[in-house]
Amino acid sequence: EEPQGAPAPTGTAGRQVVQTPAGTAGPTCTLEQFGGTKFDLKTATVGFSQSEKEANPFRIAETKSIRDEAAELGIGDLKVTNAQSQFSKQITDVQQLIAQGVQLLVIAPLNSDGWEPVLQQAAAKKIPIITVDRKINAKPCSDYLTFIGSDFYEQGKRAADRMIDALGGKGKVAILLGAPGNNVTTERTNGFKDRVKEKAPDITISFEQTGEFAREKGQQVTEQLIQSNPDINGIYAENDEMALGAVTALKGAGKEPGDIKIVSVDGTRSAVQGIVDGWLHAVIESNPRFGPLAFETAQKFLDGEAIPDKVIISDRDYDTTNAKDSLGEAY
Amino acid sequence: MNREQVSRLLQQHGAVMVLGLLVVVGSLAFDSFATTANAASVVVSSSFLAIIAVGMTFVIISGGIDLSVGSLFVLGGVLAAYGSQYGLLVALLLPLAVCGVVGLLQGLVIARTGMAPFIVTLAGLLGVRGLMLAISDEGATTYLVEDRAFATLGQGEILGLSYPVYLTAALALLAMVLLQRTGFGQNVYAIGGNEQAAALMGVPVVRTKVYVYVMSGLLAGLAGALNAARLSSGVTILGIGLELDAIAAVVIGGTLLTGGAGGITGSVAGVLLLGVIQSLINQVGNLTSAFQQVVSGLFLALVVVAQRLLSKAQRLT
Amino acid sequence: MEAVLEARAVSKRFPGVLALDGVSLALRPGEVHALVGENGAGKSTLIKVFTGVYRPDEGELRYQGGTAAFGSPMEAQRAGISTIYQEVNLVPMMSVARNLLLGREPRGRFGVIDAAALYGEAERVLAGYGVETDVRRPLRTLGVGAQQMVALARAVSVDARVVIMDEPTSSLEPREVETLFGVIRRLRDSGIAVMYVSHRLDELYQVCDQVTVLRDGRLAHTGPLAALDRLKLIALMLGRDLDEVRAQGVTRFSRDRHGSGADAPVVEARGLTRRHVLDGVNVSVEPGEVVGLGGLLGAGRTETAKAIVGALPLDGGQVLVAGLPLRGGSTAAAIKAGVSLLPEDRKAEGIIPTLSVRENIALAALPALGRAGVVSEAKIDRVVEIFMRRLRIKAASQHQLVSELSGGNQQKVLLARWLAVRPKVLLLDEPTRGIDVGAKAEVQALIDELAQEGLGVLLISSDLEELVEGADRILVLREGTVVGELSGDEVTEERIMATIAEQADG
Amino acid sequence: MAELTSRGSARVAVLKPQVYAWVQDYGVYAAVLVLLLFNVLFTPHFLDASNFRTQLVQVTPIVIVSLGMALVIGTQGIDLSVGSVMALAAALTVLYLGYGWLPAAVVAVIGGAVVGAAGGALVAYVGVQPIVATLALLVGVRGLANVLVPQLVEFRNPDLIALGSSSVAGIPVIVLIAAALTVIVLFVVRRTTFGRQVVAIGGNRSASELSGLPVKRVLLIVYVICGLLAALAGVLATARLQASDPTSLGLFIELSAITAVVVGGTPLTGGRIRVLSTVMGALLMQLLAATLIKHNLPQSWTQMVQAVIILAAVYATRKRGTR
Ligand SMILES: Nc1ncnc2c1ncn2[C@@H]1O[C@H](COP(=O)(O)OP(=O)(O)OP(=O)(O)O)[C@@H](O)[C@H]1O
Ligand SMILES: Nc1ncnc2c1ncn2[C@@H]1O[C@H](COP(=O)(O)OP(=O)(O)OP(=O)(O)O)[C@@H](O)[C@H]1O
Ligand SMILES: [Mg+2]
Ligand SMILES: [Mg+2]
Repeated sequence: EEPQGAPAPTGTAGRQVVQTPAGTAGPTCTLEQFGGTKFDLKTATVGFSQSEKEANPFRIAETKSIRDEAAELGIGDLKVTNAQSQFSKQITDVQQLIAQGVQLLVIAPLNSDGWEPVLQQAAAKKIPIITVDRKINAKPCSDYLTFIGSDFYEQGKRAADRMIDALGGKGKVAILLGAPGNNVTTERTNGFKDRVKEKAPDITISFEQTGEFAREKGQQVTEQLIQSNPDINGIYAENDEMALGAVTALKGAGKEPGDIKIVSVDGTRSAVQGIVDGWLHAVIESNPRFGPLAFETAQKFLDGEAIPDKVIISDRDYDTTNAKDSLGEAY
Repeated sequence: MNREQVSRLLQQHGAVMVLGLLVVVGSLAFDSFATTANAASVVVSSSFLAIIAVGMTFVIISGGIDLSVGSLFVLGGVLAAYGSQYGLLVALLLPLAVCGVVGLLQGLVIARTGMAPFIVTLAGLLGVRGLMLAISDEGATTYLVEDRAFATLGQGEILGLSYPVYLTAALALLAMVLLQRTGFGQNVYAIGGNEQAAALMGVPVVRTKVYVYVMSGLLAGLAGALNAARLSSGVTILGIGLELDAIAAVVIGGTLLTGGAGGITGSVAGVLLLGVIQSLINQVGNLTSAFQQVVSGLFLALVVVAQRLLSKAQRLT
Repeated sequence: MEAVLEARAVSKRFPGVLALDGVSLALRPGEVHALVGENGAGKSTLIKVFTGVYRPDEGELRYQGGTAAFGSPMEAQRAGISTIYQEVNLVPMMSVARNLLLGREPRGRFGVIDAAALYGEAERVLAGYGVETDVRRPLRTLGVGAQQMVALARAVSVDARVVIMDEPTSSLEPREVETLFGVIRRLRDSGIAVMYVSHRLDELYQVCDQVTVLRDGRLAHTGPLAALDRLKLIALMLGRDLDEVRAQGVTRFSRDRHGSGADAPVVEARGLTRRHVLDGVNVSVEPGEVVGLGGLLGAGRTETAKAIVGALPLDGGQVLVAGLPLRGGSTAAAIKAGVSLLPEDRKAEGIIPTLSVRENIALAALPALGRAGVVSEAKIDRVVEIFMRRLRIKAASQHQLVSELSGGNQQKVLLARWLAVRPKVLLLDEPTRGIDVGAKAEVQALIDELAQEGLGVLLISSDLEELVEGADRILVLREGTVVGELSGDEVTEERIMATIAEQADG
Repeated sequence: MAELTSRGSARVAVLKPQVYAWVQDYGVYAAVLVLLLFNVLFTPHFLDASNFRTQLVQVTPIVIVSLGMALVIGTQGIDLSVGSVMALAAALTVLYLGYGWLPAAVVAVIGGAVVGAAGGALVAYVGVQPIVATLALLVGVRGLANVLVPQLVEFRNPDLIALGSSSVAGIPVIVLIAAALTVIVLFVVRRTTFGRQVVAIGGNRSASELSGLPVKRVLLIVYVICGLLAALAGVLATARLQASDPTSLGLFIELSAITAVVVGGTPLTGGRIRVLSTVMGALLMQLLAATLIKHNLPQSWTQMVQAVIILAAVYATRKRGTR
């Protein structure tokens, strides 16, 4: 039995691409503006605060990418903490990293708000903070350096586009929401709904229930959903795991691939395989490989270059046209 | 001091001793552990759990349990952040009022109907989180703290420690006096030790129980409000599983879950123990998240076994 | 004189039982009123009705000339009715002092409890009742008797008009009983009404003026005690003919000696030692012999019995059953070898309150009452039926919860539990505590009968009369050591007292 | 005459407590009926056979876990580690799937038993309070499961998938397994010496000790059984999911299981175990969750309604004091 979903391949496959080339638009930040002092990244102590357990493809690939790139660059002292999905713990983790004397912080925030105490401490010590995958609601270039990541709202909109395509602009759609209270959930939901309202008023969103980003929950909710709403045409899952749970539920209910169009976000290997198998209609990528871009940005900053206040990466779409060929790049 | 007194002290302060031991071991093993900055971060981050644990101590000594504190904590934070647009007073009073009322309702149900506290407060856990989601647009809205004075309450510092630490210390002291030196405290012990007897001895059982749950609710709300002040926002994803941390801290501190025995010092030591364990795991640095969990589970088991053996040894002498 | 507390035609019903049926009783200031009756007659229930624990279904309560309806024991207590309940009702984990003064702690500055004054006051109060102990230690570390004294001191030291005592002497030593009587007389002389429940008839005649007899929840008699002699009182309680009672006598122990004295001991304990508690205790019991253990409170009798069945970890010593050493620390092993203990504290160590009478009786014998771990209801039926009949256990049915039975019947259920395992030796710790005369006689007769059949019995009792009449041989314990052995003609109350006193003085 | 009236009123007085007792004993059944009725009236497609199959299949893991939890609660204990044990079982299953599904399932169940033994030993022999002993396991064992299988692993073993999705006579296999386990546990509680000893220990531990019951051994076995059942639930849930997901499988199931047990009328104070009512309790909670999802209530409402229903159910089954 060959277990699926082995760790993401290293190398340049699936590397993040910046959407807006650096320095073309928006405010920028230099070392001078920030008020920091230059140091050598190789000999520096760098802290990385991960938000969730490395137990799903996204987090595994993210942490691995940071660690690999640090090793690649010869950064000797990388300290990694994991908040195990507890926001209070993440705040403490970062504070303890600061206490351990880190000079650069890379943070994958669990939540966008509530970073006040950390930002104060870091600002007092002039420690540059790069947040990855989720934003922090604060002032770039003073509270933190910059944000590197995807635009979740945009992801929702793109998912809506694919759904509208799939249904030909009309039908009934169900949403499998992420964990309640999570910024990602909120933005992916809003993006999707806004787009549907704007472009396809004939699509009704008749059902939204949380699947808490987990496969089992996605399966259970979908089972209930298709039983009492057999007329549903499409399912928008806010991450791949829930989409795959939905697939299991559809299989169990005797549906055929394509009966119900599923669009999801993330781009894990299993999901892309799901497109190949015909169960998923499309997947919007959310690329977790932040290592190279994060350290590149840090190096540029230390070299005195101007850094944009946000570095939005360009995520791909997977669908039947490219799924088979892209399997190797999915994480 | 005779032998018996020494051993009694040992048992009552088992958690303090294990804490001391852990700190010594940690300092020897890691250079960056015993720094003031690290100590401060442990103490500051522990203070919110400590406030909750103080309330939980009363509940557990009275023979009950309160599973709703995690939800009240997050509700308190959201309400405080929401209220802060109307100024400091509202920011403080709104969460206290709501959480106090929730505690009051739970207390009334428990004391009046004789339903198990575990299940009543489990319903509280669900219901309060539901309420929190309802007022924050299913968790999508994060209210930001508007009032500077209120934010200062959570962020201001004296001697490198933020205000909540001092407030926690003051509350703990007050709680100790309340527990040991007032009729209310005696009633709490009596009810937990033997509820039927307490009733026959003239203890106002219903009233005391209600007070205990109100207190627990108030303290959880206060901790949430202070935390919101510290974070400058009413974060909606907090507090999941916090009740278990609080219970663990109280029990590690030597309070019996069956009620009737225990104290505040132990609970505070228990909270610090949990904080120190976390900090030690962070010091190790390169454990994967899964290993971190294994290690903290083992630590927890070790601590309770050590604590238990200490108290057993005491009974034999 | 006007009654201070009065029940008029009070009835109280429990599922399946009419515990009180139109009972009227008047309690006057300055009198000591005895309330007697068989187990389950309704004494404790009546008391609980008086003190607001239960509300009567019918009838009326009057207190100090007006109708009274106490919502809770607290209200009754506030109004001046102070009660010592049958089961010690204090908080075991709290310190002695805090138990004693709960709700009346001396206050210092800011209304905060003054700890020093608290302990001082507690020591002073308890000294008046002959209890000398560290008032800071948890109550549970005290023996049952001392706990009872604390409860008594607590009840009496509040400002009360009525003091109700439900079997206060059942776990007291003779000396403590004297102290108690002193207290009662003092209360009476100061115009307080005292209600006194006891199964020990001698005591009633020592302190009581009035008597009320309950039988099956109904009033059987009320009037001056002096007008009734002992036999008449018993006849009233049992509802039997005077002649019948006279013919059978009061204690049911036969006067002949059991055991040949030549047999090898069936159980023999050698040098039982546990720091601060037991110090080299030697005990042996022959088949068919009843060995008594005498001594004052805290002498270590309970501990000796517990040590024999392996329920008390020992520092030294050995127990042999039929010559073979018993594995220490295992009650199961002792029971298997044929040694069983009827514990002293019925509530804490005896009954399983959540289970029925039937299940309580069958508990220890379960492994024998089935095959391959599956219980046989038929076998249980047989055993339960036999013992409920033989011990005359009074219950609505065998499926009634044991916690709903009266104290005496609970004790019989426990006896049945032990007899069901067919032990070779039975250690009985206060087997007749809280049992009415009728049941007491039955139990005593049973002990006799069992001994005749070859069972070895170790009898622990604070009732000297029972000890003397029941035992063939008596070991006197003091501070964890055997200080004397009496046998044959030496077995008299005087000699036991003398042995204890002699050693205590020396 | 007086005799007669007193007997007559006695009958009335006896009748009322009987109604109470009935509600107390069968309140859960009534609540399930009410909820069913509501759904029949207001939920589209509720009476489809597929719907009942869905509900039964989804409730299976909770039922199995609750059975073990009921035993533990009967001894006055509690086991918080069941969810983590499910995760461990999921991890072990997929690790050993190479040897075939049965050996893998056996290893998983043994793993659960070992965790149960660890918790039981802490409780019975060291004397740690159940809630903390099993809390340590809750944290540690989930970590262990994640160390063994760091992320969700899909499998294609047809036998295991069949276990999770095939039916016999229209009834899913896993539901049949749960039913069989219920019967077994019912038998153990009602008819075996062990079952009686469990409740006796929960009712009064020191009395049980003095009655020669092997208290520590019984406690240990109870926790082992609970771990074993949780592991089995983990294997079945894994089979159904067609993937091993140690990260989120069984999260918070301990609370659902405890709720099911208590709503079923088993007191947390021990000394009593109600097996069938526990199953009913689990069904009630499942049906409630399904109703709320099918009617598309937002999460906030779902949680508040659940809170109210739990309170109402437990209120109905609570023990009434005599006054
Ligand atoms: N809570 C209860 N539920 C049901 N029946 C009860 C309850 N309490 C007492 N009874 C029943 O009421 C009757 C009277 O009991 P009570 O305890 O008053 O007897 P008592 O005279 O005090 O006996 P004893 O001398 O053994 O203490 C008994 O038949 C008993 O089984
Ligand atoms: N009043 C007391 N003060 C201090 N210690 C006590 C007191 N009563 C009991 N103890 C402790 O308990 C031990 C044994 O007490 P216990 O009452 O069980 O003995 P006992 O001879 O069985 O008396 P009882 O007549 O109550 O059955 C003593 O050795 C002592 O340590
Ligand atoms: Mg009585
Ligand atoms: Mg004794």
